[in-house]
Amino acid sequence: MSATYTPDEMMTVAAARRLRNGAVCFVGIGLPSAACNLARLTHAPELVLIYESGTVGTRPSVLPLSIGDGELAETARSVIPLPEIFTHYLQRGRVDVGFLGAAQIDRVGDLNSTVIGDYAKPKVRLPGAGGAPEIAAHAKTVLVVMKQTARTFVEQLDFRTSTGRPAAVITDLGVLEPDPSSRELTLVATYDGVTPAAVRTACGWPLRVAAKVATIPPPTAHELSTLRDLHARTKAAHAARVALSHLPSPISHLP
Amino acid sequence: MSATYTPDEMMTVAAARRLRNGAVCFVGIGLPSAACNLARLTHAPELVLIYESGTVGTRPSVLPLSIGDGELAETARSVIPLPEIFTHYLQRGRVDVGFLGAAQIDRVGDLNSTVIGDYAKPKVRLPGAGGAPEIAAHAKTVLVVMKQTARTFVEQLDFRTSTGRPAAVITDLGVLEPDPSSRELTLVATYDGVTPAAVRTACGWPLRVAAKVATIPPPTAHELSTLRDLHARTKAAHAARVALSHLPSPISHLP
Amino acid sequence: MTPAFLSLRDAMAQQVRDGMTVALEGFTHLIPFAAGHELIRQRRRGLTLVRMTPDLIYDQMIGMGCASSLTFSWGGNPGVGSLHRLRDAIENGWPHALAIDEHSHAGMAVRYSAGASGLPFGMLKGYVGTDLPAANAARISNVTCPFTGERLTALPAIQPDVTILHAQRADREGNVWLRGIVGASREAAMAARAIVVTVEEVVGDLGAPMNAFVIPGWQVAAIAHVPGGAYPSYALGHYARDNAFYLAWDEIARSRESFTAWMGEHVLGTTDHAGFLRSVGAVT
Amino acid sequence: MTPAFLSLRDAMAQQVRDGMTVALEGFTHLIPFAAGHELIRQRRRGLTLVRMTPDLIYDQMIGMGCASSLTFSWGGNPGVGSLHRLRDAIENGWPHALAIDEHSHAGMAVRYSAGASGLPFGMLKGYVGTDLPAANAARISNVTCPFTGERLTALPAIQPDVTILHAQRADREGNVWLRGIVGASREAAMAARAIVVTVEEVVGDLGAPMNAFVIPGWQVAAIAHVPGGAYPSYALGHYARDNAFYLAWDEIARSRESFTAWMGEHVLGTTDHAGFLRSVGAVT
Repeated sequence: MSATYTPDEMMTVAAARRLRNGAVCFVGIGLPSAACNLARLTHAPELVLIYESGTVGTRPSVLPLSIGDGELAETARSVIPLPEIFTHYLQRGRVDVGFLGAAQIDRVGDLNSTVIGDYAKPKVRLPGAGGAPEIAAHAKTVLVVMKQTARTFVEQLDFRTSTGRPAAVITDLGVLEPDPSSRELTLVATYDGVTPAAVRTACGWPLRVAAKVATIPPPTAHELSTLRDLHARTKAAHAARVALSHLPSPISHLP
Repeated sequence: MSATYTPDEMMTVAAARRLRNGAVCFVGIGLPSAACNLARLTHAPELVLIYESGTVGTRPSVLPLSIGDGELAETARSVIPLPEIFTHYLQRGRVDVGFLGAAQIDRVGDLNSTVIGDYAKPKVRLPGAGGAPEIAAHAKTVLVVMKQTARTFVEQLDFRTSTGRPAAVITDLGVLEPDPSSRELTLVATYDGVTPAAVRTACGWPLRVAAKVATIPPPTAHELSTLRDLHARTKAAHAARVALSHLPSPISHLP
Repeated sequence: MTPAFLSLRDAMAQQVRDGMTVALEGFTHLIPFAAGHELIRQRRRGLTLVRMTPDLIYDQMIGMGCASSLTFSWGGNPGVGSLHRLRDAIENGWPHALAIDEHSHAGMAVRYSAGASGLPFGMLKGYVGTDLPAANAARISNVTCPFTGERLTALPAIQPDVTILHAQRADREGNVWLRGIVGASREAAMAARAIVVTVEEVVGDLGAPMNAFVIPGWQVAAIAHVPGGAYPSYALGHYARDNAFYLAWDEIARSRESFTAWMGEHVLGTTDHAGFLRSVGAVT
Repeated sequence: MTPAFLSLRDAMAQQVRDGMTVALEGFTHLIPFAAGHELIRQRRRGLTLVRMTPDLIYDQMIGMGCASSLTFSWGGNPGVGSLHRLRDAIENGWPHALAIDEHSHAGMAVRYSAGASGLPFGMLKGYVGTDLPAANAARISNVTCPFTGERLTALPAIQPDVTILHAQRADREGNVWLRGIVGASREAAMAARAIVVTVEEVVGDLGAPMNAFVIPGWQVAAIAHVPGGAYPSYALGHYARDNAFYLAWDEIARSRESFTAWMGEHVLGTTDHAGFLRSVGAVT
């Protein structure tokens, strides 16, 4: 039925399936943006996408490279000042789903996107918090999407950028959800052909495995072609250099 | 030279003359609005008028009855949310002149526009604070315009709505300014034909009189005709009843 | 999802119940008169009414006994004088006692903004040296800046159960566009648990320019199509403020008798807003 | 009064001095690249640079030694990866040490909004349970709501000496219209002691619709007419973001040598923004 697909594609599809039609999503750049737009283009046409740049209810035809591409403004229902995105929407509790990624995650789902090493003298300085801490704190449901390796799923974060207690962590191997009582992330589902043992190997702490681990169905042909079309359109759009035609001469002294 | 004029007209003209061209004025309805627009139409064409409704840099051709008439929006440089008028403009210190009136004023220029009598069981309930307390607190210069009587210029306010320490109080009899050391309002100028004794009679406290009391020149013909034209246009505009023509039928159930 | 498109009667009956905190906002412009009249017809009682400027609409609702409490910052008839029914309620308790929660405009803006932002309170440099804090001690307090030591006035957030707005236009998805003077309408709406809007027109394509004041449909609980719904206030681009009516109201509302007779004839005596508009001669 | 219309060189020389706190704002859109390049050409030193997203423009200014301190909330090349010059400054102190004042986006928005409002601090529900407060203890504190007892995070206001924006259009009175994604530009501008704007075009009639984001001319200190002034960021309605350039920057900025060579050729080696645009092939 479905063609061959990559783990990245499977992860994006699994994340997209989590979004119910009509939900209000606060979307980060990268995997979250791909997952949200895939959902919108497949089973959830009325998904409401909010990007922190101030675009509300946007419907981009290509994925934005930055979180403030013109495509987002031109296809939005409303373009508002950024502070209101964080106050009137996020902090006021008007966002259903917040989507996050990170450089490191720990066993309760706290996230690091700030530094590797010591904050004052970092080995690797990462971009930092952005919208993450407040998305994690205020979205009704927090989902994390990130590739799983023993280096990124760590026993101890180098820096706690966000504390979100996600409802699910969707990786390129399967899905972790918090244990109902301990809140510790637990493997609850894997993809076709991935064993729980393989998932445990790609984790920096002794990953708990649920009594019953589900298998997530592979991407459908429709999901896969929609995602690939989206990525192809996006790649073509971002490769084009911009030329400023007919640039007028500056005027130095006017009135 | 100039025609006969009323004390109200003299007061408005005297207030208008206080405004330098280019000043940013926060304007209240009534006498302040008349004075500011008279100034704009005579010696101060670049006066910037801000009304608390959110209209910035407005140039009405008739005086608004309310502080949010359509005329203000349609002739404004910018129409912004009301909260920003109070935060980004007034509280941030971007307003040069604030113009206030009141029901009562005391000898240091504090104002009452809230109640006559006891707050909990008032004899007369007045409209209340509106924008006054913050105009009084944050405008670089505060001017008060109000008719002077022994009943309104009082020894003791019934309620302190605003504490503004005005730079001048322009009345229908003359101008009071604070004494440089005691800050007590002192008569510094009268209009043509008004004696300091007459001004003292129309004051509820023993009004101090400056060593030298100036006489304010009467309205020029140009000031007077401009003000009267403005009032005539305004009266005609406000007298017209509004009819809603071609009102469509309500639609009950749509999509 | 798309809000419910309802008749004004159904929208008010469904969304507003006795005892609620309700804000009918709109600063001089876009005051939702039709919605207020419908609440009077439905004999709502015990409402906490919130508005910066009570204006004629709350003068009418208070005089008709809908309100037990009023939160406000300037209670006059703009450019005319007193709101006689508001005065009668405060001065004489007619038709019954009215509790008041009084602030300045800046203070109300701060309270709505805090509510819209999901914060428990907001702050301003203001009220200092005035009698406002003593008059409303339960709702005016202080905080100290932890960086500068400066003392600021703190005010509790307002989060109405329902905020009702009038707007020029909605599209069929329920997105609402307000154009012109908006006052604190956006903040009052974002602060509310439910947003209800009456509109001049419903169109296929909203046509709002980039950065317009648009309330997304998925945040709106109900929309009623009520042409002329702001009259005698105004809707920029549709009809002007009936300043002559505001001037005439002074006489109508001055006595309990003339007020009651007028409300009986024009509001209780009509079944909907179109009937009201015909009754007062605003449409022919 | 009407702001001064100056050349970009004169505007920067007149308004920005060594040691100042300067915010070149614009969230992805309308980033004032031309102004930043001119500050590099004028060899400004010791600046405290403020921006939510440092982006390529601060990567360049930091790498060229203009900054002693950076206030920010997300320091990556959006959708691409690291800002290598920012990393080199923080990780290795090249070309010299860079102090950082780090927040979240919500925190920066609060700080600008407080500055724009004339308040000494702002607050949010945020940072709780994270390592941000410990990392930046001097600028992250708490206040307690006097009504509910709730504890909130408090952040000091930002009031830049100069905020520099790029906009699509000014009129001859100096009124400036920003259209599209505005980020926290308005708040950064209203917070500033001086506002300087570069614009794509200067026209007789601004033509902005009601409720557009317009900065009145009397608040603006200086305006420079700089077509293409946001490139490689973008100006909605004029030109798109050069995403290919953002992708290419990753390689250019990766080493000190290639960065220095590139800046030497395209920024220091050109006398103005038109020269820069020709030099990088953005105009032909």
